[in-house]
Amino acid sequence: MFRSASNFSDNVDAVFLYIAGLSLIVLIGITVTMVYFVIRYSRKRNPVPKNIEGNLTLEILWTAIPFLLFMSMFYFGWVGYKDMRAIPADAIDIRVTARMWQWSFEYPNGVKTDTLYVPVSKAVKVDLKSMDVSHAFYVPAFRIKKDVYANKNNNLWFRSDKVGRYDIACAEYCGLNHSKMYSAVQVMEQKDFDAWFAEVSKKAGVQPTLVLQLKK
Amino acid sequence: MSDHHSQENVHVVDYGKYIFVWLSLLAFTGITVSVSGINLGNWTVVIALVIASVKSWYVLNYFMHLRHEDIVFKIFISVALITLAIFVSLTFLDYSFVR
Amino acid sequence: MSSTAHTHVAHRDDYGSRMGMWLFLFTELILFGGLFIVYAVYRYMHQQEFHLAAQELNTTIGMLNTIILLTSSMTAAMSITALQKGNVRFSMSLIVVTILFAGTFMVNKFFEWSAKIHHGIYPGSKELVMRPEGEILYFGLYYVMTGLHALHVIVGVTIFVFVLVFMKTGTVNQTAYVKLENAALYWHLVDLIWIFLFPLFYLIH
Amino acid sequence: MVNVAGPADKIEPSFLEVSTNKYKGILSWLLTVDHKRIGILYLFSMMTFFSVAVVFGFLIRLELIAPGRTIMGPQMYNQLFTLHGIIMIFLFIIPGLPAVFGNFFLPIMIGAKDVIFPRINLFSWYLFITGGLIAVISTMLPGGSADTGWTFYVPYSVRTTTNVIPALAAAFILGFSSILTGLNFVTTVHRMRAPGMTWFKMPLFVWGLYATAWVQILATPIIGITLALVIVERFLGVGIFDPALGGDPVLYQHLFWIYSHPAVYIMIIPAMGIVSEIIPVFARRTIFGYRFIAFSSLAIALFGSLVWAHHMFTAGMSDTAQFVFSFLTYAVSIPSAIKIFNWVSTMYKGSIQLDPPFLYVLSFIFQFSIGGFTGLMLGALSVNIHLQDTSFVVAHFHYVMFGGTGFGIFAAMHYWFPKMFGRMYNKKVATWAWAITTIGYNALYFPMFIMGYLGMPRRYYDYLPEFQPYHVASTIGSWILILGLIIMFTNLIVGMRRGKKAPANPWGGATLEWTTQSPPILENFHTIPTIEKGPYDYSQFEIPAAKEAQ
Repeated sequence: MFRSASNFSDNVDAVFLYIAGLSLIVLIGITVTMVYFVIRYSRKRNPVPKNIEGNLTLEILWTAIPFLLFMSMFYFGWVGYKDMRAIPADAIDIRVTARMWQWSFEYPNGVKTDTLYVPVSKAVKVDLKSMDVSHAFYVPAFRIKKDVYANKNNNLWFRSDKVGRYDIACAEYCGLNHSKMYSAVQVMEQKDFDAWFAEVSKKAGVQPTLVLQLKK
Repeated sequence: MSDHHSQENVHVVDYGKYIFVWLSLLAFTGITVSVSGINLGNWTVVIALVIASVKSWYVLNYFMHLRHEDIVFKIFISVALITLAIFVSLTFLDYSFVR
Repeated sequence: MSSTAHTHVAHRDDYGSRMGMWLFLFTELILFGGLFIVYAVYRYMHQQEFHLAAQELNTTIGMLNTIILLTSSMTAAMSITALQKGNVRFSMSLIVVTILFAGTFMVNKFFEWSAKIHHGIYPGSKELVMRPEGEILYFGLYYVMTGLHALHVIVGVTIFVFVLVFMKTGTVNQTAYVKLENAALYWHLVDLIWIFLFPLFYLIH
Repeated sequence: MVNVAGPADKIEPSFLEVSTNKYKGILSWLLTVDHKRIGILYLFSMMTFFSVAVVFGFLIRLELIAPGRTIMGPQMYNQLFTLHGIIMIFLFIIPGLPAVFGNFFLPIMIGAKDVIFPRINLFSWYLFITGGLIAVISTMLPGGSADTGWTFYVPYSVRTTTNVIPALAAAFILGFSSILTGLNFVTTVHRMRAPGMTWFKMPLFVWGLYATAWVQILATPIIGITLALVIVERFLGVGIFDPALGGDPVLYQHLFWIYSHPAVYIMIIPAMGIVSEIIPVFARRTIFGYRFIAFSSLAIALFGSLVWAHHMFTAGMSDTAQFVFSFLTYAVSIPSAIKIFNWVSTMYKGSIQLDPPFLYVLSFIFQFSIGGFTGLMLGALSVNIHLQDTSFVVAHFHYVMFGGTGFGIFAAMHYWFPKMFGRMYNKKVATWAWAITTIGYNALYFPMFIMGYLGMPRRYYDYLPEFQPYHVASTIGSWILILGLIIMFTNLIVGMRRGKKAPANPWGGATLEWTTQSPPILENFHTIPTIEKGPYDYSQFEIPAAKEAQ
């Protein structure tokens, strides 16, 4: 169930593990110190307390060190995010329409589907549009998500490296069947995708091209 | 306890001063209306807001007696105005750049 | 239970009262500030349409109302001076004048709104929904912001009426006038907000 | 602290017996202007709302124990999580510490007779009750209660057929109740401090409340006007946020979070104040880094107002905004980190007594740290994209709000209980309740982190079967937690009625409230005290009286 299947997944997981690892170390540090103090300086063992007003060096240290660590977290998060925004020029452009409570996908030549079929290792750009309230396009296995609005053109891109079927969920609360608003990305080998695309295009009576058709 | 002088000295402002301030405010109103007729592009709204700010400065200082109040009051109102300015400018971080 | 009626909170703190009032005014300021944020964002997004829509407002009425409010602010401020000088009757008449100005403001507002509504420009009207998005937003904000301001005018008048009663009974007098000061502060805020509303809605050319 | 109020051995009629008005019985409470009585009015009304919302939370968890329909339909579920959120946020956590314990203790801790505007104080309680009642009544109207989530996002909140307007109106009114409390506290702290009570002799709880009060005054009006705009939009069809009329739903989110993010700090800063009060008392030494803790409260209040858009990283904001808001989010974590390090250092070389309030503080530090650390994960842009709107976020804010503030409230209840009611609860039972609550709490929320990272979106009535083990663990945790809560509250209520009489200073605290009798007299002090020492000076103290009470 927990798969990483896009060009972003590994980086997101790595940044997450970096922050989680650091956090865990500090959390254990804080907890162990706290429990140690509670035991070592209990009323029984240490009946006479010692007043310590503070320590400037310590204050500076525990302001500066977290600051540096936080900046590194910020930096890695930002770098990863910048990749998500750098949409390759040759990406296949697919329009995604969200409505209560389903997804539909439209390919550049006008073919419409209710599952997102994409070729493996190819950049795919999705343009998001809602027909009613706000939704969010979320593919957990790809670590990508974007809100979908009625009059705002949001988009995102991904490149999936592993053939397979991955869930698309709606992540912005949208009413009664919000939790049923699932669809899927089907990542196919290039030749399988070509064959599938030729077939659906033929059925729809259009050319199987992934270049945007100019409307007449 | 820096601010514990509950019955502070009373400031009685002359009627004349109020009339002077009122006349200035009317003058600024006239200016803002006549300037708005000139097309200055994006500067129109800037000028309108600057004049409005000058007018508010008069109202705050004279009508609302801010100039006779303690420094605490002035700090307070700066805090409130800065907060509002921050809300506006951070919101525009989103809108004034490519979304 | 022994219920001794204590003289709870005996000492008077005019300074504290004014401080509380100012803090309250900040909340009003930020309340309108939220609307100004909405206004700024939409004006930024729809500059042309805001310009077009603003042509339809009556600048003369707007200017007249600006002058009325500025004058009423002056009379409100003067009423404090009058009371400080011990001139209770004069102070009260200045408040009455302030209230009358407020009434005139509202009458103007009434005519202005009815003219707009008469032309079919009101929220949800067929005429308005047909228009471009920016104009719908402009008029939406126009009604909300001037409407909320008008509500504040009404509240201000109510406060002044209370102060008049207090002056009549002597609760507010030459030595204890913080209630009048606070009422006037509120009224000046109403004026302040109008100082910004006027150019932002009436003077976009 | 010197100048103990009145003769120590003679107990005088307390505020519980002496009224500020001529009425007896319930009216003497409903018309009271005594800050302590108003605090208790808040306490009981808040706890009532809390219990209701806990039941809603219990039902939500029960529904989620298995995929598909378990005990209710999706509509009911959506309404329940909405109500759970509205009540917990607006009727429990936001008023929780300032209105209950702030009202009761702020004046005493600065050596004042009352707050500066006692009648406005009572009025704000009535606003609170009115808001609460409107929220309750809206559930009974035809159409049902709101199903928008507590965030009321447009356009859904404009389109749904449920009773959104009453819910919005309730939140609006509650906002003004909160503003009035804040206004009262700022002015009280400026005007009513006892002679000698300089800014840096104020207890840290007062610092926390002061910082909070500013946020209440300056941020709350934004949500007021925003919710009012949604009401107007729904009611009159004015085009403001609805995209069908050209509006921008993202602008609504901006305005909503401009308040609602600082609101998080309205909730947490006073709780941090409580922790700073409790640790020195039970460690019997002065707080470590007083000024750093005091200033970090102000810093959190300031920075906390600058980070709201980190709730909107998937909304499609400009990259500049994403960059700045992510950066500022990390900036706001620093003062919180400073506080945690100072608290732990305060235990160093202390003489620690493990009484119930202190135990709750230990849980607070642990759980709030987890909440803070997971906040760091959410602050990283690329990770946030994945985690936004998943149950990871739900777990994160429950760790801050409940594991932090909630446990702060429990700590405060156990700490100040003897002062408020003049009696003591059973400490052994309280310790058991603490242990059960802490275990149940972590069992309830920790699994949500895991399933959130695995891709479980929030506000889901139904879910994929693969998430079930985590949901089962979480639901079982909810049962343990509720068991702990029941024991805790029963113990406190029994203590209130039948507990042992408590001395004036059962824990040996050094702040001013412990120099008054338990419960305090009507105007707190016979003579307004003069302050010469800092708030956590234990050099004069003997072994605390708590020893005998055991």
